[in-house]
Amino acid sequence: MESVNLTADAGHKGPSYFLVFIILGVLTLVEVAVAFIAALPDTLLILILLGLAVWKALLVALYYMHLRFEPAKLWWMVMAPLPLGLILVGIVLIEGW
Amino acid sequence: MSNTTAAALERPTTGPGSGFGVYNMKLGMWVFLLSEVMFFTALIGAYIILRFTNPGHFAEPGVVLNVPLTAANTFILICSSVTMVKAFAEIEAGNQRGLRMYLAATALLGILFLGVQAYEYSKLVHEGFVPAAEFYAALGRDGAGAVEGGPLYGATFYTMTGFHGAHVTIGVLCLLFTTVMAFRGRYTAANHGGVEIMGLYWHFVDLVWIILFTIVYLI
Amino acid sequence: MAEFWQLSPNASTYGADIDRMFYAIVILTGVVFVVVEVLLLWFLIRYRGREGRRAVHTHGNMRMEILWTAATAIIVVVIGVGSRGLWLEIKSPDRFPEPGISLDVTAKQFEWNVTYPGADGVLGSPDDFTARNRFNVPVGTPVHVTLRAEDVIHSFFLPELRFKQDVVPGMEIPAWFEVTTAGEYVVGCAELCGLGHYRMMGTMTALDAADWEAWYTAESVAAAQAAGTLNVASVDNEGSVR
Amino acid sequence: MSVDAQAQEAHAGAGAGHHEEIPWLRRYVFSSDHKVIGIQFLFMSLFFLVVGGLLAMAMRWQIAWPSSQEMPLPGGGMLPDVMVTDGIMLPEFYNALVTMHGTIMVFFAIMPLLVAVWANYLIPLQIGAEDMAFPRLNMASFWLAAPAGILMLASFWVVGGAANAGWTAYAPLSVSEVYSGVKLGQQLWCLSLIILGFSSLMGAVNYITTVINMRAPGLTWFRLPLSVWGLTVTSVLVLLAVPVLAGGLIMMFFDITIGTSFFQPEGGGQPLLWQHLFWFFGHPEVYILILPAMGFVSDVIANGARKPVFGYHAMVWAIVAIGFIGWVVWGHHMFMSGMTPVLGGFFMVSTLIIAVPSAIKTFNWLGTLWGGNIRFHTPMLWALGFVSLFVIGGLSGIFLAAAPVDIPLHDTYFVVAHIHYVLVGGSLFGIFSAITFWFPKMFGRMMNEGLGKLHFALTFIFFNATFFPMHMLGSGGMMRRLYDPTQYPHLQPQQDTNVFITVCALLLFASQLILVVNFFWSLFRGKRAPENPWQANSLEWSAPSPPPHGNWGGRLPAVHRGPYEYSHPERESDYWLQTDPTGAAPAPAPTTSGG
Ligand code: HEA
Ligand code: HEA
Ligand code: CUA
Ligand SMILES: [Cu+2]
Repeated sequence: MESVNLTADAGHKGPSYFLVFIILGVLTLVEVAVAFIAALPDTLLILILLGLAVWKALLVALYYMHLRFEPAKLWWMVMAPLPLGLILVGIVLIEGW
Repeated sequence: MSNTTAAALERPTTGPGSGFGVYNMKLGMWVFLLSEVMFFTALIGAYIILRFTNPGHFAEPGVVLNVPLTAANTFILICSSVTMVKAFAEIEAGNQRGLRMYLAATALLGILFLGVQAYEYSKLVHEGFVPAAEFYAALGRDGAGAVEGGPLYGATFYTMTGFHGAHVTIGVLCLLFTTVMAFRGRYTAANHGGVEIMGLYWHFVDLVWIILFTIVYLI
Repeated sequence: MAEFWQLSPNASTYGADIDRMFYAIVILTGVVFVVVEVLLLWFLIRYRGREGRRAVHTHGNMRMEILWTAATAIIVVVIGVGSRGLWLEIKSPDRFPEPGISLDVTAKQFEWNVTYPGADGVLGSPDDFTARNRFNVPVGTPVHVTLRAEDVIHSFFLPELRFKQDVVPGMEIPAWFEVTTAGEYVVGCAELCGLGHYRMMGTMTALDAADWEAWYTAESVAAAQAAGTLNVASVDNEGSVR
Repeated sequence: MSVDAQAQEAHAGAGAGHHEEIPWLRRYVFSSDHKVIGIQFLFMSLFFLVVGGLLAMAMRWQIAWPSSQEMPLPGGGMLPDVMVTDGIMLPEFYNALVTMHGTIMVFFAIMPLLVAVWANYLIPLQIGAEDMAFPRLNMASFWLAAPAGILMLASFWVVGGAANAGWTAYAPLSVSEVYSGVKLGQQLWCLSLIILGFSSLMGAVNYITTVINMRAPGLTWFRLPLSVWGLTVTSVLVLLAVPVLAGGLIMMFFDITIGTSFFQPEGGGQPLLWQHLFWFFGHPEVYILILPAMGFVSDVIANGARKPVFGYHAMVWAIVAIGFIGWVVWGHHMFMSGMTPVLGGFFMVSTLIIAVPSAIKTFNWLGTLWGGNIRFHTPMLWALGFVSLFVIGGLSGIFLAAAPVDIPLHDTYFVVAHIHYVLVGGSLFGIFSAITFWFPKMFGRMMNEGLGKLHFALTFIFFNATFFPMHMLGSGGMMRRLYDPTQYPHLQPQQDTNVFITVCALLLFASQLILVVNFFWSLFRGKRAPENPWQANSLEWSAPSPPPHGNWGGRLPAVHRGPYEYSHPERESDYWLQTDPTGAAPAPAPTTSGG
């Protein structure tokens, strides 16, 4: 069993955990504000909200789950199922049109 | 095999034939999380499709669901994520006290989240927001009742948030276990895989909630 | 077992195209099948193990591999291109031909109800009339059907017409066919729909123009009388209700 | 190294040298040794194979002699009146038989026989690991599968009987007691499959982690036997497909149990949504049911032909490609469902494309045979049978994939013929090949070759006699799931064919007795097996037969080359173990690229 040095990523660069936390909090506020205050067309609103959600999700995955600091192979493996989800939802949506 | 030297079971960590350079438990957790992605894709996908084809069953954001309350709850979960990652950072630095404190805080925040969700559920049910038309009569909500939307709204809402809640519950139980282990001094600066994979799971649950919050409450 | 890889006689317009496609695939896959099995048998005999012989040590042959990959790809593209147009022609609502008559087909456990527009030529009016399990259609003109189900999924299946379409509760599915030959045709249900699935059977009779006219007029008049919407003048003037 | 990792290593290492110390219960029942778990799965799934076969026999009897007083179902009198009344099978029971036959065969017989049995048994041995990455998770996987199976069987005896909406459980029939007459049975069906899904997921996580991280020194990705490749890609498919089914099953369970309306149109739900979810899982599932078999067959054919696998890299990429394209073809099961025709066109094209990697596989098997020095041992016969029959099943798939041609063929016996050619002629033949090939390794005894060959010959003949005529029934318009085909006038002339099929099916089933006899006789009385009875190359053949706990006596094998270096010109013997440090420089192609 190979031993991996867990402390390797201790000194990683990038925003501190606390900064990420602040950004997440602010983004949440922005989301709620956008959803209720802004008088935007529906499609645009949905796109903005989804964009914000994906942004937040990425922050969590990249920094809190350390994906940014993992070997590239792991990174690719994790990305693999995402297209599948899009295919499923996308095609069934076309169907419901 | 008990008389084996460790060297005999050593595998190369780099070069041809080596693995991903990630220890088994962590790799296994990631692999497992991939299947979780597909599970939530099925639930969220069903929701999107049903909502898309039956807009009449659903209400505008904020009409039925209590967005401020849930936004606060989202914030609680985000806080629990930062405490979780802090716990990990503390043990990486070898700080047992920090580890214990942050783990316990994470578990508490998780419980708080569940509490708020339980409160939200009970209020919604009282208002007549239920997953099936069968319950309408019992709640005095026949046809055009108190709440907007049709049975699909409740069904998809409770299924998605309920299964997320179930994940949080499991997470809290594991967190409590990890906390106990931390108090028993199981983890060290060099040896804290347990904390790391706990963190992976917990952050994933947070991540799912971020998506759910937007899709279910805000859109 | 007389019908070796053979469909029953066809009785619809696009059925002939489907059959042609079917036999084209029979031939294409037949060739592939024979090639594979003959090579297999030949190698088994030719290279059967014997004492003192040694197998050729090779890891492959790029040229051959590209060859058979490309050959398969070409066959497959041919089949795909050939089928796609036909498929859309049959199933795509915007390509349906102008209807000679439009019917409603409603499926429920375990019967087929076919509704005719009646004297006014409009479905959903009081003078519509409905036939259960046995119904007639005209030959030589496109018949449009709108398929609905009241309970579970059924599948409207006319083997001799090469027609099949699932009937889904909550959906209205348009489809069409045009019969080429007068006669009686089987109507089956091709989707498991409960304990009576096996006996959800009907008979469709295709009538040629004269028979159809006579039958349809008589039925329409009867239905209109029953509904009290009969307009005697129109029948007298045109000699037909349609 | 993490504590958990260390704990596991200690666990894997514990007690290998002194077997006696592991109590009987922990050694054979609640064992975490991958070999024991593999064998447990083997016995469980063979049991379900017999059950599924018996259900098929009851179905065939009814089809040949529908509701006949002269030919009552043998043993039908022993069944309760809700199944068989006065010797006449009830239609709802027939539907339950079809459903349970499909479900049990797919989920409880073939899937575990291919994946759980061989992934557990072979992966650690073929990659030179001492055990799985997570041995206890592995044990849990078995102990979830077994109760799931019991739950599924139990549903026959509950009120309303077993699920009867087909193995595809199309809603709203499946979710409505009013329409199907079944409630509890369908609920148990959902629960059982959810539990089994958990078990499969645990397995998949385990296999993937193990293959990625625990390969022996020197074992690069492109030195892996194709069995491991097949099993790995399969595990990825399981990992990503099963949760989608689980999601669908949960919604179905809610629809039945608390009256939600995900799939019920009355409440705004969509019947087609279930079909999409089911087939999004279902099509990858059918590749789950063939890819491992393709791997085993490649190993066996190379061994029998005494040649390296022809185009090893292409074989690997073909497996990956099939696994990949398999995600975008599910709509070919829904051509007639009322789905938008434009999508039908898309799915038709993507489906046809799968023929290309399948062609690579087929022709590379032929290429492997070419120029060989072929030994016809029993596993080899099954492998050759696999190739010849899989091609038939695959080519009949092309008919179904061409959407316009699928119009007359959908939901007829043509489809039944297709699925049995790929699932019996393909998967099951592959399984028989694997069982006969690795039996000596598993149990340390040889199987009887004479009986094995007889079993193969009879199975091959009766299999074709049973299922080939179904193509004709189907193109003649005989629908699936038909309790009594004689009701339809256009099917009456075909009834003789149905009787013929049933007779052959009964003979097919009877022929399996030879395997049962051979299996159990060899288990206790067979000749002692040497370490490497087939003179094969891959790692498992360097371990004792059967391998001890820990497999390698505490020392990982070092790997020097790919698994298919048969008949190397610079060597006298015609095989060359992967672990053999002697001999020429590393052989060309398959070993060069690293992983
Ligand atoms: C092991 C399982 C397995 C496998 C491997 C396959 C493989 C394939 N299947 Fe099959 N299929 C099932 C199991 C399987 N199937 C089951 C269980 C069902 C029914 C489910 C139900 O409704 O109950 C089904 C149903 C099914 C349908 C739906 C039919 C209907 O309901 O109307 C279709 C339609 O496209 C289809 C197509 C194919 C194709 C194109 C392949 C291809 O992968 C085949 C590729 C292989 C070859 C083509 C042969 C080898 C290639 C060559 C020799 C090269 C030369 C070839 C050409 C030039 C064409 N299958
Ligand atoms: C997955 C694999 C699989 C297997 C192996 C089989 C095997 C058989 N199947 Fe079936 N079948 C399906 C999967 C399978 N089937 C599916 C998915 C359906 C669709 C269901 C649906 O419509 O919902 C179906 C449907 C189906 C139908 C259509 C029913 C209908 O639509 O009305 C018929 C009809 O003849 C049939 C017959 C048979 C027969 C005669 C066998 C014979 O091959 C059986 C012979 C018996 C055996 C091969 C087992 C013998 C036991 C052993 C060899 C074990 C030895 C034991 C030890 C060593 C201990 N099957
Ligand atoms: Cu209606 Cu089958
Ligand atoms: Cu498929």
